[in-house]
Amino acid sequence: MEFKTAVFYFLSAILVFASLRVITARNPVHAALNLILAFFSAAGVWALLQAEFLAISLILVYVGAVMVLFLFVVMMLDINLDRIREGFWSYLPLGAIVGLVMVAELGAVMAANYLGVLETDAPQAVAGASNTKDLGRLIYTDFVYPFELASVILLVAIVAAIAITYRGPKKTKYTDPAEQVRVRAKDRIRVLQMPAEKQD
Amino acid sequence: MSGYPLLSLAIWIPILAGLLTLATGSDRNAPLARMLALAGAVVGCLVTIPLWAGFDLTTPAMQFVELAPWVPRFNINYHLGVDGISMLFVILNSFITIIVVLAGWKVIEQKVAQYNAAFLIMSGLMNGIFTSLDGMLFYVFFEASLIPLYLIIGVWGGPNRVYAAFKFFLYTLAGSLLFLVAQLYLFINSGGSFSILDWHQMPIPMGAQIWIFLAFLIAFAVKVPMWPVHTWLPDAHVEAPTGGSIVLAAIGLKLGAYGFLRFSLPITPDASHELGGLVIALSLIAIVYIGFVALVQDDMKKLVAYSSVAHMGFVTLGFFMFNAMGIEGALVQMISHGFVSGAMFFSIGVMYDRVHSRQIADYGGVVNKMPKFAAFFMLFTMANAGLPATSGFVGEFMVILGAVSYNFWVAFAAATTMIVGAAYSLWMYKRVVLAMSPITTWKRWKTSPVASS
Amino acid sequence: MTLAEMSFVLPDLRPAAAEIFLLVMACAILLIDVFSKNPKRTMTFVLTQVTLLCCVFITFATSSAEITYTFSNMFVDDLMADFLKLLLYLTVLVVMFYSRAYMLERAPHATGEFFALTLFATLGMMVMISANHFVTVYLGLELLSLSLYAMVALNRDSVQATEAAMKYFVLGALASGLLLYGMSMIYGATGTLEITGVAERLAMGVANKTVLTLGLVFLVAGIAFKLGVVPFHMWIPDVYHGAPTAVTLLIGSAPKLAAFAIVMRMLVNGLIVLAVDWQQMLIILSVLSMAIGNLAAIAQTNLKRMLAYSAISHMGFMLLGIVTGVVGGDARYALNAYSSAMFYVVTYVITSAGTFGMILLLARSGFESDQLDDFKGLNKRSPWFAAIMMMLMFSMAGVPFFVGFFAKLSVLQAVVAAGYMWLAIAAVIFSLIGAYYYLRVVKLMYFDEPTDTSPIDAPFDIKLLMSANGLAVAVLGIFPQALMSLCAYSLLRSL
Amino acid sequence: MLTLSHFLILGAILFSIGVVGIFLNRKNLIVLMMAIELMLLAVNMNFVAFSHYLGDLSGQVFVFFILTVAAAESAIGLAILVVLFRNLQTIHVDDLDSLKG
Amino acid sequence: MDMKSLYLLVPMAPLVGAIIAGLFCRIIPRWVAHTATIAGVAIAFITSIVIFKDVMAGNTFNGAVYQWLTSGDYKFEVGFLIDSLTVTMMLVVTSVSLMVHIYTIGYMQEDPGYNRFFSYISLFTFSMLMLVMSNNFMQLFFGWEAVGLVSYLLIGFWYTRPTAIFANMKAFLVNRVGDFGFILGIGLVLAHFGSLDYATVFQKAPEFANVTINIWGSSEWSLMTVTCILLFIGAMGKSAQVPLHVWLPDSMEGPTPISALIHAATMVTAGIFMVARMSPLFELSTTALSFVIVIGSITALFMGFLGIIQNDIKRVVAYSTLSQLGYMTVALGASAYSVAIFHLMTHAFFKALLFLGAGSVIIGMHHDQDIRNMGGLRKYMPITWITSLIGSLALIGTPLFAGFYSKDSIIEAVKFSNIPGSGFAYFAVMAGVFVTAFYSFRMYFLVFHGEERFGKAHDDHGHAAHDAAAHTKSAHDDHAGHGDHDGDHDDEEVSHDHHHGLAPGQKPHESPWVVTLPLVLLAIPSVIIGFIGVGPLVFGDYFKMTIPGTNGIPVIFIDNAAHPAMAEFATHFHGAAAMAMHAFSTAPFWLALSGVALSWFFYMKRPDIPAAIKARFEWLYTVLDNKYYFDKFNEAFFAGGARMLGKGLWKGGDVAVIDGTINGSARLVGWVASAVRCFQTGHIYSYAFTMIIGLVVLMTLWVVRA
Repeated sequence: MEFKTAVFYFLSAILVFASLRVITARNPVHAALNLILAFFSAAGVWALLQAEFLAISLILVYVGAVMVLFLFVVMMLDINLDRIREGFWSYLPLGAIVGLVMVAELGAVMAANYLGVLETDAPQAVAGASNTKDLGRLIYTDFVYPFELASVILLVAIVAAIAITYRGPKKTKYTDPAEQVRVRAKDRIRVLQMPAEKQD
Repeated sequence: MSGYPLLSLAIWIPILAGLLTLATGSDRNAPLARMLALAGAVVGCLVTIPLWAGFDLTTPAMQFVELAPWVPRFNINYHLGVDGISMLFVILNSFITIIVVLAGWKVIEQKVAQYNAAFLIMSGLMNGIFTSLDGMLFYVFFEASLIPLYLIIGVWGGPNRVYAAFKFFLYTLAGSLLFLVAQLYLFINSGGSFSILDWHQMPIPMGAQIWIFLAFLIAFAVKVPMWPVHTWLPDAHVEAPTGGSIVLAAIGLKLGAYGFLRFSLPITPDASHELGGLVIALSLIAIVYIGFVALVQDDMKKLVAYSSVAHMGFVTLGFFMFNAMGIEGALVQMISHGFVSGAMFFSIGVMYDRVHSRQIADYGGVVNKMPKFAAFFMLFTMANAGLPATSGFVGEFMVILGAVSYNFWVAFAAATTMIVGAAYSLWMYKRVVLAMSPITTWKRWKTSPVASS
Repeated sequence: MTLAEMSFVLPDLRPAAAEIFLLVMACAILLIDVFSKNPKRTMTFVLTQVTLLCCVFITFATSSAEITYTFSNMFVDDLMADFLKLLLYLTVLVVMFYSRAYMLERAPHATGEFFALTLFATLGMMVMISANHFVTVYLGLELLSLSLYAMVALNRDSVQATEAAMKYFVLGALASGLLLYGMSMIYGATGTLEITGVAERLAMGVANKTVLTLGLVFLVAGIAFKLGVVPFHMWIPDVYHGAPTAVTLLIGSAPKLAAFAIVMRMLVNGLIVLAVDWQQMLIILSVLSMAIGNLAAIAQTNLKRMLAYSAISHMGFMLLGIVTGVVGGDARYALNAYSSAMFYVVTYVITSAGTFGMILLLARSGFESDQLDDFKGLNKRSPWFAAIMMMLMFSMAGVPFFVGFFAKLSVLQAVVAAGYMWLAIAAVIFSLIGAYYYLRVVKLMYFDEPTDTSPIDAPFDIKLLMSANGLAVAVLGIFPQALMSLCAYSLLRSL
Repeated sequence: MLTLSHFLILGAILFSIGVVGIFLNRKNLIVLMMAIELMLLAVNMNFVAFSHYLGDLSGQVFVFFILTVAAAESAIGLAILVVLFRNLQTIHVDDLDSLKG
Repeated sequence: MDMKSLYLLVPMAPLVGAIIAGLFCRIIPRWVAHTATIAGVAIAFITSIVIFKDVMAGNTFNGAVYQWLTSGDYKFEVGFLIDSLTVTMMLVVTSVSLMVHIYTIGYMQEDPGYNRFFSYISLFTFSMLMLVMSNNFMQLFFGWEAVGLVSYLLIGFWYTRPTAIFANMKAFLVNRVGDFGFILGIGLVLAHFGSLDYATVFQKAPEFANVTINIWGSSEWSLMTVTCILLFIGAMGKSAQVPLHVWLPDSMEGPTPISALIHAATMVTAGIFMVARMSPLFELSTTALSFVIVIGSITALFMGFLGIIQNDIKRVVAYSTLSQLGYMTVALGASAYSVAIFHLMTHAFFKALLFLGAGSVIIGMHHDQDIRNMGGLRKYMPITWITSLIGSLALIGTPLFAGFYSKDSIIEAVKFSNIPGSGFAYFAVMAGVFVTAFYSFRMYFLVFHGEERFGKAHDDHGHAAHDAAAHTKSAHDDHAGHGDHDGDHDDEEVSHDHHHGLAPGQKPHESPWVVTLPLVLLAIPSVIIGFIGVGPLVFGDYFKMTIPGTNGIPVIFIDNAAHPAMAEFATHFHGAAAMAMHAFSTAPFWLALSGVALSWFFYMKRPDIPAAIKARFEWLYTVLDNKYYFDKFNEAFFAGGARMLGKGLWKGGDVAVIDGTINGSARLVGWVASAVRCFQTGHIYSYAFTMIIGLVVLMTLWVVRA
C-alpha cells in the first residue's frame, strides 16, 4: 500500500468516525466539534485529490465561519439536555438498515463502475498549474453568472436572517392618527378561546 | 330559416337569460327575477319552434348544422345539429323549462334569482347536449349540466339534500369520466377527430369496441339510470325541489338513453350486439326488481323515482333488442316518460306545497279538496301505469311486442310491468287521492295559505 | 497559459436583461424600503409592481424565436423561457396585490422585506427557467428556496409559521442534497455540467449507464421535492398550512412554473435519452401523488391544507403529461405531451392563485379564514365571491366549462395517445375522489348557513383582481385555444 | 492504488450517514443541520473526486458554489432556528408537531 | 253518406256525448248531460241497425280509417271490421247501453256526480264499440284497456267509500293480469305473423298450425297453443273466469246501472267475443280449447254455488253472471262459438234486465241491498216484479224464453263435444242448471214474495260482505261527497255508507218511468230473442259469411273434422219451436224445475231448513262464504308476497347491497383518507424518512434492474 493510499484510509477512517459521532453525539457541542473534525479530514482528502483551494476554503469558510456560527447558536440557546437521548436506540436498527442499504447500493454502483479508474488514468494537471489560479480564472470568466448569483444568494441570506430575527430598535414610537381613527371596537378587543396547553 | 343559428340560440338564450336573472341579485328583486326567467324560458322555447316547423322529415341527415372551430388544438369543433330524435328533445327541454319556472313561481321565496338562473342555465346546457355533434362538446355540456342540478338539489332541496346532491354528482361524474377516456381513445384512433359523425364511420376492432362500449355503458347507465347504478335517483328526486325533479325526470334521465343512441349503438355496433344481452338483462332487472321496490315506497317521490327507473328500463331494453319495433318503442317511451314523469313530479310538488309532506300516509281524500287536480293526477297516474291512449302505453306496448320476437321470456319479464306498474301507480293514487285522510293532514291542509285550488 | 486565455469577453447580456433589471431593482427597493417611513410601504409596493411590469416589457421586447445561449452556455433564452417568465411576472404581480394588505396586517415590520424577498425569489425562478447548467439550476433553486424559507418565517411570532419554515428548510436542504448528489453522478458519468452538453454526451453514448441511472434517481428525487409529488411531498401540507397565507399563495403558484421549467431543462432537454427510465419513475410518483393527494385532502378541515394535498394531486396529474412524451423511443408525441403538461401547470397556477387569493380576501385582522368552516354560507354573505370560488373549485375538480377541465383533457389525451390506458383510468378515478372535496367547499358555501355574517372587508383593487382571476378561469375554460397554442408554440423550438 | 471508487464510496458513506442522521435524529434541530452539512460534504467529495479524475475543473467550481450556498443556507437555517426557539423555548425535533395530518 | 262514415259515426256519437258531459260536467245542467249522451247512444243504436241491415245485405267491410303509426314494416292502424259478428255486438252494446242511459236518469237523480256518470257510461260505450269494431289486435287491445279504465272509474264512482276504491283497484289489477297474457299473445302473433290485422293473421294461420316455438330449454311448444292460451288469459281477466274472477263480485260497489251495462251485458263479454273472433286461431289448437272448456266449466259450476249463499241482491246477480260467463266459455271450448255469442246476446238482455230490476228494488228500498230485509215487494213494485220474474225465467232456461235457447244449445253442444275436458264440462253445465234455478228463485222469492221484512230496525248482520262501517248519515247526497265538504265535518268524515234502507214504517214505491221503461223494453227481448235468434244465429248462415279481406274464412270458423260438436248438434236441430217442445223431455228442464221447487220449499214453505242446513254444514258454508278463499289467498300470497318481495328487494337489495356498497366504498375512501392522514405525523424525521424510503425504493428498483 503506497503512502497516499494509507493517508486516504487514515483520513477516511477519521472522517467516517467523526461523521458518525456527529449524528450520534449526545451533546450538540460534541456534535459540532466532531463535524469540525470531519471537515478537517475531508479537507485532507481533497488535498489528496489536488483540490488545494477547496480544501483550504473548506477549513476557512466552514470551520472558520459556519461551524463557529453553529457553536455560537448551540451555546446561545438553552437546550434541555435531559431529553436528548430518549428514544434513540429504538430507531437505530431501522436507521441502520436504511443507511446500510443505501451505502450498499451506492457502493456497489461505484465499485462496479469506478474501481478500474486509477489515479494514473486521470488527466494529469499541467506541471506548474495552480489549482487556485485555474479556479479563479474559471470563476471570473465562464462562471461569472453563477458567481453573481452566489452573491445574490448571500445577500438574500443576510436580508432574510435580519428580517427574521431582527427585533428592531425599541426607540421609535410613532402613532398614526389615521390608523387610530379607522380602528373599530372589535379590533381592540378580541376574545380568544385557547385550548388548554399541554404541560410537558 | 337556416340563416339564423337556431340551435345556438336555443342553447345560449336560456344561459344568457339565466345570467341576467342572476344579476338581479337579492330577493328584493324577486319579481323581476321571475319575470326575467319566464321571459328567458319562453323566448328559449319560441326559438325552438322553427326547428319543428322547418324540420325536413325526409332526410335522416343532421339539420340546422352549425360548425365552427372551437379548440383547434384538439380539433374540437362547435358542431351543432339535430336529427329527428334530438330535435324532439330540444323542444321538450325548452318547454319543460317554462313549466319549471312556473312551478317555482310562488313556492320558491329564497334566492329566487339563483334558483331560476340555475334552471335556465341548465336548460341551455341540456340543449347543448342534445345538439352537439362533437364528442367533446357533448361531454362538456354533459358534465357542465351537473353543476346547476347539484346546486338545485343542494340549496333548495329537502333535509337530506347534501347526501343526495353529492351522490348525484359523484355517481354521474364517475360514469362520465370513463366516457371521457373512451372518447379520447376514439379521438386518438380516428386520427384526431372528435366528430361523432366521423366516429360513426370508423371501423374499430372488436376488442377495443368492447372496452369502449363498457365505458359508454357505465356513463350512460348511471345517467339513465340502470340497475344497479340507479340508487342516486331516488335520493336525488326525493330531496330535489319540484322543479329539479321535473327536469331530472323529464330531461336528465333522457341524456343517458340519448347517449346510447348517439354513441354506443352507432360507434360500437358489434360490441352492442355482443353485449346487448347484458344490457337487456340489466334492463329486465330494472323493470321487474324496481317495479316491486316501487310498490312498497312510503314516499311519493321515491315511488315515482323508482317507477322512472323501471320505465327507463324499457328504453334500454328497446334499444338493445335490435329490432325496429323495440327501438322505436324505446324512443316513444323516452319522450313519453319525459312528459309523464315530469307531470307526476309536478303533481306531487303541487300537493307538497300544500301539506309539506311527501309521505303517502299523510294523504288521502285529496279529491275532495282538489277535484280538478285529482282528475289530472288520475290522467298522469294512468299514463304512468301505461294505459292505452296515454303516451305511456305506446312505448311499453311496442317494446313488449318487439321483445316477443326477440325472446319470449324477455317479453314475459317486461310485461310484468303491466301488472306491477299498474299496482304501484294505482295503489298510490288510491291512498293519496281517494280514500280517507288522516286527521293530522287535514289540519295542516287548512292552515296552508294556498289550500284551495 | 497565456494572457489571452485569461481575457474576459463580456457575455451577451441582452437575453438576461430582465434578470439584471430585476436584480438591480430588488437591491434598490431594499434600500428604498429602509429609508421609507410609510408604514403602508406604498413606495415599496408600487416599485415592486412597476419592476415586474417592466420585466414584462423587457422580456417581451427581448424575446425571439431563436434559442440564445449566453454566459458560457449557462443561460438559455428560448420561447419557453420567455413565455414562462411572462407568466411568472404576472403571477407574482397578482400575488403581490393579494398579499399586501395581509402582510401589512400580519408582519408590518417585514412587509418591505417581503416584497424584496419576493423579487429575489422571482429572480431565482427566472434563473431556473433559463438554466442550461447544473450550477445555474442549483443556484436558482437555492435563491428561490432561501427566499421562501425566510418568507415562511416572516411571521416570526407565529409558532406554526416558524415550525413550517423549519420543516421546509430541513427537508428542502435534504432535497437539495439529493439533487446535488444526482448532479454529481451525472457529472461523473458525462464529464460535463452543462445540460445541452450532457445531452450531447449521452447522444454519443459514451456515458456509463448505471451511474447515470443512479444519478437520475437522485435527480428525480430532487425535482420531485420541488414539484411536491409523493413521496417527496411531505413538506407541502405543513408549509402550506403553517406559512402566512400570502406566502402560501406564492409558494403554491409561481414556483410550479419554475419546477416545470427545470423538469423540462434537466429531464427533457438534458436526459431525454434516459426517458424510459425517468418516465417510469415519474409514473410511479404520479400515481402515488394522485392517490395520496386526493385521499388525504378528503380528511382535511383546513382549507390551506386541503389545497396543499390538492396541489400534490395536481402535480401528479401534470406529471402524466411529462411521462408520455416519449413512447417506445418515439418522440413523435413529445410536443403534444409536454405542451399539455405546460398548459396544466399554467392553468393550475391561475386557479391556485385564485383560491389562495380568496382566502386572503376573506381574512381579516385576527381571523385567518383558512378553515373550511369559515366558508360556510359564503353565498349568503357574498354571492359574487361565492360564485367565483365555486368556479375555482369546479375548475380544480376539472368540470367544464372551466379551464381545469381542458387542462385535464389535454393531459389525458396525451396519456391515451401514448397508450397508457390504465394510467388514464387511474387518473380519472382519482379525479373522481378529488371531486368530492372540491364539491364539499361548494357545499359549505351554498348549502350551509353562515356562522360568521360579517361583510367582506377587502380593498377594492383586490376584489377587482379576484373577480378577474375567477372570470379568467371561466373565460379560459370557454376559449382555451389561445393559451393552449401559446404553450405548444413556446415549446416548439425548445424540444 | 487509489481509485475513483475509493473516493466515491467514501462520499456514499458520508452521504448515507448524513441522510440517516436526518431521520434518526429526534432530538436536536442543530444536529439535523449538521447532518445536512455532512450530506453536502459528501456531494462535494464526489464533485472533487470526479473533477480530479476527469481532469475538469468545473466540478471544483461547483463545489465552490455549493460551499457558498451552504453557508448562506446555514445562516438562514440558524435564523429560523433562533426564531423557533424564541417561540417554542425548545429545538427538540419531537416538539415540532403542531402541523400534521 | 257512405258506409265508412256511418261506421265511424257509431263509436263517435257516444264519444261526443261523453266529451260534452265530461269536460263541462261542472257547468252544464243535468238535462244537457243526459240528453247529449242519450242522443249519442241513440244515434249509435240507430246507425247500428242501419249497418245491420247493410251487413245482412252482404256489405261487409274491412279497412283502416286512420294510420296511427308505422314501425319498420309494421303498421298500426285504426280500422273497422264490419261483419255479422261485429254488428251483433254493436247492436247488443248500443241497445243495452241506451236502456242503461235512460235508466240512469232515474237511478242517479239524487247523485251529485250525475253528469260525470253519464260521461263515463258514454265513454264506455265508445270504448266497447271500438273494441268490437276493431279490425286489428292493437285497436282491440286499446278498447280492451279503455273499457277496463272506464270500469275502474265507474266501480270507484263513489270514491269516498273505501270498499269502492278497493274494488276498483282490484278490478283493474286483476284485469291487468289478464292483459299481461293478452299482450304476450298479441306479441306472439305479431312476431310470427308479422301483422296485427285480423284478416292477414287468419289468412296465414293454417300455415302455422304445426309450427312450434322454443319456450324453455329444449321443449318445443305449439305456437298456436301458446298464443291461444295467452290470448285466452286476457279473456279470463276481462270475462272473469276462475281464477281471475275475483274482481267481478267486488265490482258491484259501483252504481247499479254500470253493473248492468258493464259487469253483466257488455264488458265482461269482451273476452267471449274475442275468443269467438279468434276462432280461426283457436280452432288450430285443441289443447287451447281444452284449456278453455275446463276453465269455463269450473267457473260455471263453482261460481254458481256462491250465488246460493249471497244476501246482497246485486251479488246474487253478479255470481249468476259469473256462472253464465262460464257457460259461454264452455261453449267456446266446445267450438260452439256461435252458441257462445248467442248466449252472450240473450244473457246481455236478461241479465241487464235482472240488474236493472235489482236496481229498481234498491231504489225502492232506499238503497238497502240485503234481500233478508225485503220480501213481498210484488205488491209495491209490480212492474219491477213482473220484469224480474221474466228475467229470472229467462235465466234459468225456461223453454221459449231467451235463456232457454242459448243455454240448452250450450249443453247440447258440450254433449256432442269430444275434446278433452268436455265430459267434466257436461257435468258442470248440467249441475249448473239446477244451481242457477235454485239461487235465482231464492232471490226472487225472498224479494218479491213472502213476509214483508223491510222497515224494521235491522242490525248490520249480513253486511259483512261490504265491510262498511255504520249508518252514520241519513242524507243521500253524501255518496259522492265532493263539493259540499266544509271544514266542519272534514274530521268526522268516516264512511259514507251507501246502504241506508227504509225507515221503520216506510213502504217501498215503484220506481219512476225512466226506470221501469228500460225494464219493460229489456223484458221483451228477454222473452223473444231466443226464439227468433236461435235458428239463424246458431245453425244458420249468419256467422258463415266470409270475413272481409280473407280468402273465404268464415266469421266463425270451425274445424269440423277436429271439433265436430256443432256439426253434430246441427243435425239434431229442427226449429225453435220443436226445440222448446223437446225440452220438456230433457234433463235440464227438470233440473231447473226442481231447483225452483226446492227454493220455494226452502224459502217460502220452510224457512227454517236453510238455517238448519247452514248449521249442519258449517264448514261448507264457511268455504262458500269466503268464496273458496280466493280473495284471502290473493291478498296474502300475491299482494302480501309482492309487498314482501318489494320490501326485501328494497331494503335488502337497494339499501343494503347497492347503497351499502356505494356508501361503503365512500366510507372506505374516508377511512383510507384518515389512514393516509396518519402518515403526516408532523415530525420532520418521519417526513425525511418517507423521502428516503422513496429514494431507496426507486434506487433499488433501478439499480437492481441495471
